Amino acid sequence: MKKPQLSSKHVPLAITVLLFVVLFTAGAVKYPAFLSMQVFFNLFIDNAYLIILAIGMTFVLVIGGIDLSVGSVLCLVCMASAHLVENKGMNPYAVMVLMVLIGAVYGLIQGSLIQFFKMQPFIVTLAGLFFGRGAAAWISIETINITNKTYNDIAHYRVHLWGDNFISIGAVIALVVLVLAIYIAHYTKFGRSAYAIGGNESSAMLMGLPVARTKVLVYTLSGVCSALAGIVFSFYMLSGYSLHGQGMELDAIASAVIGGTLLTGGVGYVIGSLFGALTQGIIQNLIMFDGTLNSWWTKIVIAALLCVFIIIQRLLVARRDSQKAKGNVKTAL
Amino acid sequence: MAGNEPILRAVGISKSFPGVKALHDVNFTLCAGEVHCLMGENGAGKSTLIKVLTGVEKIDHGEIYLEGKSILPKTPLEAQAFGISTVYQEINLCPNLSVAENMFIGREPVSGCVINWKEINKRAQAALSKLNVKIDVTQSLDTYSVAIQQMVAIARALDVSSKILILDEPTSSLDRDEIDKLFEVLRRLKEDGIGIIFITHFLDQVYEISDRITVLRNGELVGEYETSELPKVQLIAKMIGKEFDVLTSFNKGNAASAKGCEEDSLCNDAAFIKAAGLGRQGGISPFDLSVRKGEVLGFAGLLGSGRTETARVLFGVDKADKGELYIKNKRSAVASPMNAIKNGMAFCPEDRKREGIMGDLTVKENIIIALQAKRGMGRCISAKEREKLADKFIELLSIKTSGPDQLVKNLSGGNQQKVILARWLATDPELLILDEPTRGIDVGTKTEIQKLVVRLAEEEMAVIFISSELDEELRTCDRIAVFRDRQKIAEISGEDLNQNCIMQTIAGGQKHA
Amino acid sequence: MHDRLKLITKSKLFWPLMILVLMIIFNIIFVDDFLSIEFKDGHLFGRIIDIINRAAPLMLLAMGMTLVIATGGVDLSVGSTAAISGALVCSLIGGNFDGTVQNPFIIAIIAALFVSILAGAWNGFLVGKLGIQPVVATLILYVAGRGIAQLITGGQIITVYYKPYAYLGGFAPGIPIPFSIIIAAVVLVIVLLALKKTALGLFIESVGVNSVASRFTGISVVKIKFLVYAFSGLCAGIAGLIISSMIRAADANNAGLMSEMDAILAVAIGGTSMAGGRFSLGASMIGALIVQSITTTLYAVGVSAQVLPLIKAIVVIAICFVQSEELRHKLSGIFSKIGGARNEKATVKL
Amino acid sequence: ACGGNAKPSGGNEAEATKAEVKDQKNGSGKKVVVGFSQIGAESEWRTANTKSIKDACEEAGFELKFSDALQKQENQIKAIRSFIAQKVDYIALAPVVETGWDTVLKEVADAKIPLILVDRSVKTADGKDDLWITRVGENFYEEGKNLAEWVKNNEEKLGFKGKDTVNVYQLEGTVGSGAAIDRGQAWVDTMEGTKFKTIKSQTGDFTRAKGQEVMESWLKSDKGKIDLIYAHNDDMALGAISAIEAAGLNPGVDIKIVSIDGVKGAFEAMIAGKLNCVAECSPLTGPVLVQTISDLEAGKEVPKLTYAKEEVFPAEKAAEILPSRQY
Ligand SMILES: Nc1ncnc2c1ncn2[C@@H]1O[C@H](COP(=O)(O)OP(=O)(O)OP(=O)(O)O)[C@@H](O)[C@H]1O
Ligand SMILES: Nc1ncnc2c1ncn2[C@@H]1O[C@H](COP(=O)(O)OP(=O)(O)OP(=O)(O)O)[C@@H](O)[C@H]1O
Ligand SMILES: [Mg+2]
Ligand SMILES: [Mg+2]
Repeated sequence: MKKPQLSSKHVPLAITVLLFVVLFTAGAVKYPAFLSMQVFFNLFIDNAYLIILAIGMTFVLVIGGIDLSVGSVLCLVCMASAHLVENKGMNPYAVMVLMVLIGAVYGLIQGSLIQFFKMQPFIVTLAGLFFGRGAAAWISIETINITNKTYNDIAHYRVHLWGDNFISIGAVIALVVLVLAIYIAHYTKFGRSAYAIGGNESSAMLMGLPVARTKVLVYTLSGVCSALAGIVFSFYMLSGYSLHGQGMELDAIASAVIGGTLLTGGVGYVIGSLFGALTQGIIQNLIMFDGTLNSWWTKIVIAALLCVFIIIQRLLVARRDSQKAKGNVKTAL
Repeated sequence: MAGNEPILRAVGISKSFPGVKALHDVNFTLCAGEVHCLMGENGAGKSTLIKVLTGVEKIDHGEIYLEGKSILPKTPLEAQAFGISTVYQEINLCPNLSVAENMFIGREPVSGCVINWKEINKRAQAALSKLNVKIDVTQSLDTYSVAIQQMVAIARALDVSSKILILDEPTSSLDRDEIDKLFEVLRRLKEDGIGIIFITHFLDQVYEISDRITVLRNGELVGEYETSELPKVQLIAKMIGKEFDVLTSFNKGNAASAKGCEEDSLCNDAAFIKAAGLGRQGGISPFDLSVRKGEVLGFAGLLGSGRTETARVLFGVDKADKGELYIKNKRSAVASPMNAIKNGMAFCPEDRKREGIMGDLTVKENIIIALQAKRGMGRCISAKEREKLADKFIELLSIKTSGPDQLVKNLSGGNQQKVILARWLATDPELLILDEPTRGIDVGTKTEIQKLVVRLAEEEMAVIFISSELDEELRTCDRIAVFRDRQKIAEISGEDLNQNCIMQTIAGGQKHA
Repeated sequence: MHDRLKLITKSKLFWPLMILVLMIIFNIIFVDDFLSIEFKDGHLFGRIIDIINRAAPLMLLAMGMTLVIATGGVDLSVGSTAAISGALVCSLIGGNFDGTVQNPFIIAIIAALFVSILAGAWNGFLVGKLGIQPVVATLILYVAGRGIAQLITGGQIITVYYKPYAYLGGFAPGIPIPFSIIIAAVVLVIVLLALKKTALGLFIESVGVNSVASRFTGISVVKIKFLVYAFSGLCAGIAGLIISSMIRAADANNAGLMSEMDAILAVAIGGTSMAGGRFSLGASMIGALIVQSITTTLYAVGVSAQVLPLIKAIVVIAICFVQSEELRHKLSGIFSKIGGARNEKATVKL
Repeated sequence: ACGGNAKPSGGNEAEATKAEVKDQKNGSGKKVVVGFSQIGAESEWRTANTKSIKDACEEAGFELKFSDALQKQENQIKAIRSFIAQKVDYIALAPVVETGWDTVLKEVADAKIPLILVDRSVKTADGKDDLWITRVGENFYEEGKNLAEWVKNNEEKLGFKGKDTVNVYQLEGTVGSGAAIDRGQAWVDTMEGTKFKTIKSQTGDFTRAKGQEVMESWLKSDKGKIDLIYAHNDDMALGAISAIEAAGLNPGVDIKIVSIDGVKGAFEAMIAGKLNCVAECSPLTGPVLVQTISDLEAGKEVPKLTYAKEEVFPAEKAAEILPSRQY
């Protein structure tokens, strides 16, 4: 995306996109119905929340952190909005704004614990994971159905594209978040500081970057993304339930990593995370179109495809690195 | 020479770390338009003073005045805002960002509300070309060598600089050309009235560039001197606290090289290690090389000429894809460092932060770890033996530490280097490869290390000594292999072993070196 | 005296132990008969015994996890591996109603442990050899593991009626304390001995601190990583045996569910950094006991299981707080300099 | 589910749109394609359910597109979207939860694909049930009621004859699940005013391990008070049995146990005398589903709700029935 640099750094991303296209083509060859525009758009509709989570996660991973709480924040937001809209009769839009605020505060607290008390991100956000789920269960252990008209209207609204094709409001939100995130990551000082921190935190500090502020803000951003994803998810499911989004943090991390983000920090692409999420979606889709797999084979095949994907990506990147070493011998001085 | 009004004044600065008093009641004054050298042995507290001045470390006691106003920067960001820009010891940039971005991050030019990448790249290119560095600034920093990274760090600081420029050992991995260029720029800045603090262990550079010198010893101020009034020998005396005669104390000269360097190195049967056509695609072109026991072989060449690559291939860090390697006349495939160590080799790498120290382990553990690896996992070195080894080497190399159980990351840069050296000496190797072992090491210890190398050679160890300082090589080596463009181009020994000849060879006899 | 006190509070074990003591005190006050231990049918019976018994699998998982985390990795697949191991051993012993076995017990155990080691080795291969990031590498088996376990059991919950099988996770005849804790203790002792008698511990820490430098010093980073993941697999396998033996059945779907998170939690409470490096097995064991006693306490005081995560979260954060050097710094800063400026310490190592 | 609130209102309402649906499909005479979105394979019961449907479809010559949702609703929604994209003839759905299906079911309706619910029911926002044609399932409420009735009627056999009150401890299913709600409610309704008093209720998440852990805790805190365990499924009962044995008591004798489902393990426990009674919850809905689809294909009317046949099995019948069990 960053125009001046279509350099070797983007190769892992290119590989992901390529593999995605290969998977899609394979699906299209095997199942003719696969090759419809709507199947492609469904990927966005069905994975909108995951895309948003993965985007937030990308920023966290870029600074070398991790956020395990995203799935349960999503769940908490779903549950809280269902509760507020249904049982308390609050205005839906006010609820949505409130949810984004809750997400922000959630992230802010986690970020502050990590930054100012030097706690480990893994542990703090693991506690955040437990907390969110516990809080959701505390609001209600039973499912709360969202019958509110506004929510239902938004959920059923179809943004028509050409032909019969359409996407949902959730998908639109995801795309807007995507564009914003690309802008933040590559064209703002905040975004670049995040990358610098991931590259080398003490260097970033010595270069005079606002390390503490950036780190806390990144966790806040992730909290906001989780809340947005939660709102999108509540459109998608029209209910709050304390087991919603279980294990989704790992899906989000997997999306980011498949998209070329390194957990060690400093390297990551928002657009890659989009493809990471879509790749997982397409793997699921392939399995559904096949429709013959046993329950357990479903799990095994998902994992195997994921594995193949990750290994191919890894090998291609490794090869690229060694080739770079071979070809890139230019004397500088 | 100097003597403008003071721009920065630090009064009564004290700073302690657990177990160490790094600075004690130190005064320091920097004037506008001067280059002020900060001198002292490893661990004297130079870097700590810089860190305290720029808000990296919290100050215990003391005050800092900038242009007469009391300031107390709490973060480097604040220091930057006060107009102090700094290049810290070791390169502190972000390897994952592009060269251009590293230079402008934190102060990117913005047009509208987006960062103007075109502008950044253009300005970065311009700033680097002032230092004679012509590279693709859009590539990420980690694709370049240490030297270039150092140049980038300097270029960044120069570009940021407004009132004060601080350089902590900026020249440790630069070669002559680059240093000249840097000094040229520094002189220009000086004329513009900028105050410059300069830390280095190269005495020649001190006398070449500086106006005044402040000497620290063991965290205390020894004094402040006009450079022109302080002879070199006295400066050293002040640094180490006793009389010391560098130039006469040690000079190996060419005496030892009479040991038959004339022989064809390839058919040398006494060779400990012999490489025939060894090479690695993209790393180093095939080369022949042999090192005998009791011989010091130097590698000379410009930056990126392939010296480190050669060492890495010999040690099995990178796998050779061509040629053969003989150890004690037996063909052996050195496929990994472990393999090499088992074959009696040791390799003290050039990038100590990344490839050398294990920051969170103690000095003791860092010293014994290679020996332990050599013995294998099963044969554990006993606690007593560990203690003994650690004490021995702390003493031998005079490593400044509060004890063998101090974490290595808390040592000063030079002392970390010594720990790594100790690590390898502990393995009692037959071939010791030293890649820039004296980088960031003070004069006294530097000489000690050179002496040590010679002594080790006398004790029948084979040594490969890589250094960017030619006179250091000349002083210690029996033979010098010259590299250029990732190719071994010559081997010099005997009569020809002098500065001139080597420079000529490096330059390829064409242009000036 | 003061110095000694300082030394004690500095020890890695101190804070985890304090928390455990606190939990016990809480239990003594709020849970009836918490301390009472009876002697029934030749073995001990009581709440404390329950906690220890149930903590045994978690302790085993935490042992493997500690070493993995010390190398700077993490193993998300332990729960799945435990499920595989349980599934395999049950299907090999078979669900014969008359209590006979289809294959010898010992063969079944060996096979299950072998497969668990294999699973760990696979993780080790991905992480060590291919250089895939640990979270993702182990995620693969995390997803696939339960599928594999179900494949083995054919989607059934195989109930084992073979008597000795129940010993593993319960009581063996003639031994008054739970057999599971004996297993855990034996494994722990073996590991501690291995760490003490060989340089393994040092190598693991050095890989965790700086793997590049470790390679340069001749440590086979790949081998060490491979080893710790394989060991983690083995631990998960043993834990799987105990878990399935407790219910005398292979529940491929639920055996060891979420236990990877509990194991990580235990390690973290023990104070081992997720970034790798220094580790303490003892502290992780105490961490495991803490995590288990939170759960057991909640059941005992009758709190709904749904808010369990909430309580866990609060306890974890509280523990992190008391262990936080930074907090102590800040507090002492506030006390010594009341009204003093915000002292944000920038710890930067150059 | 079909618990107290959503009682089936008679099973024979006609479906108006059915006829035209059928016309579109049967033109070419090709294989009938059925898309089936299953919850997962979280229990033995579930795998038996899956197997039943697969086998029945195969026998009937339908092409089955099977999709396992791994216990996640979002996966089921995705599966349904993909069925729409694949233009299957019928969609069968075993919903993991009751709510949140409106959007996707409307898409199904728009695509004019008849939808059949399997197992549990669905609640829509407007409370209408016109988004699906029929439901083939089991009746959780009825199961709980049958079991409670059996307990009430067999006091003597259970040895509660002389007692003034019987202390019941309830092992609940996953909190909030339809099965747990209905089975719990049925017990409360049936036992109202009798001497059976529920003392404690704790969730065991439908799993053996949790059931065991909860039981262990009760055995310490309520020593000697426990008369009867009512477990919402067999797995929790089996877990409780091992906890009771570990405490040195005789399950089924010292503490009576009843549960719901009727998996193999439960029958074996009954034969061993450790479990007193099981109310069946039949997973064998495959044939019913196939029958329904065939009826629709033939243009026949189908009832809005069909239940699988379910019975109550006391311990003494276990041995004779076990060999004939399919799961
Ligand atoms: N973070 C720290 N914790 C503990 N001790 C420290 C820390 N930083 C520096 N020290 C100690 O302070 C003393 C001064 O170190 P400093 O880095 O200032 O030395 P230096 O003069 O820059 O040496 P060199 O030339 O080797 O870089 C050393 O003894 C060092 O061990
Ligand atoms: N001009 C360059 N452009 C890109 N990479 C370079 C360049 N010069 C060196 N490198 C990289 O830096 C590393 C060190 O290079 P090399 O081993 O050739 O240096 P050297 O001769 O040891 O010199 P020095 O250690 O003084 O930098 C190599 O891995 C090489 O890939
Ligand atoms: Mg220094
Ligand atoms: Mg070099």
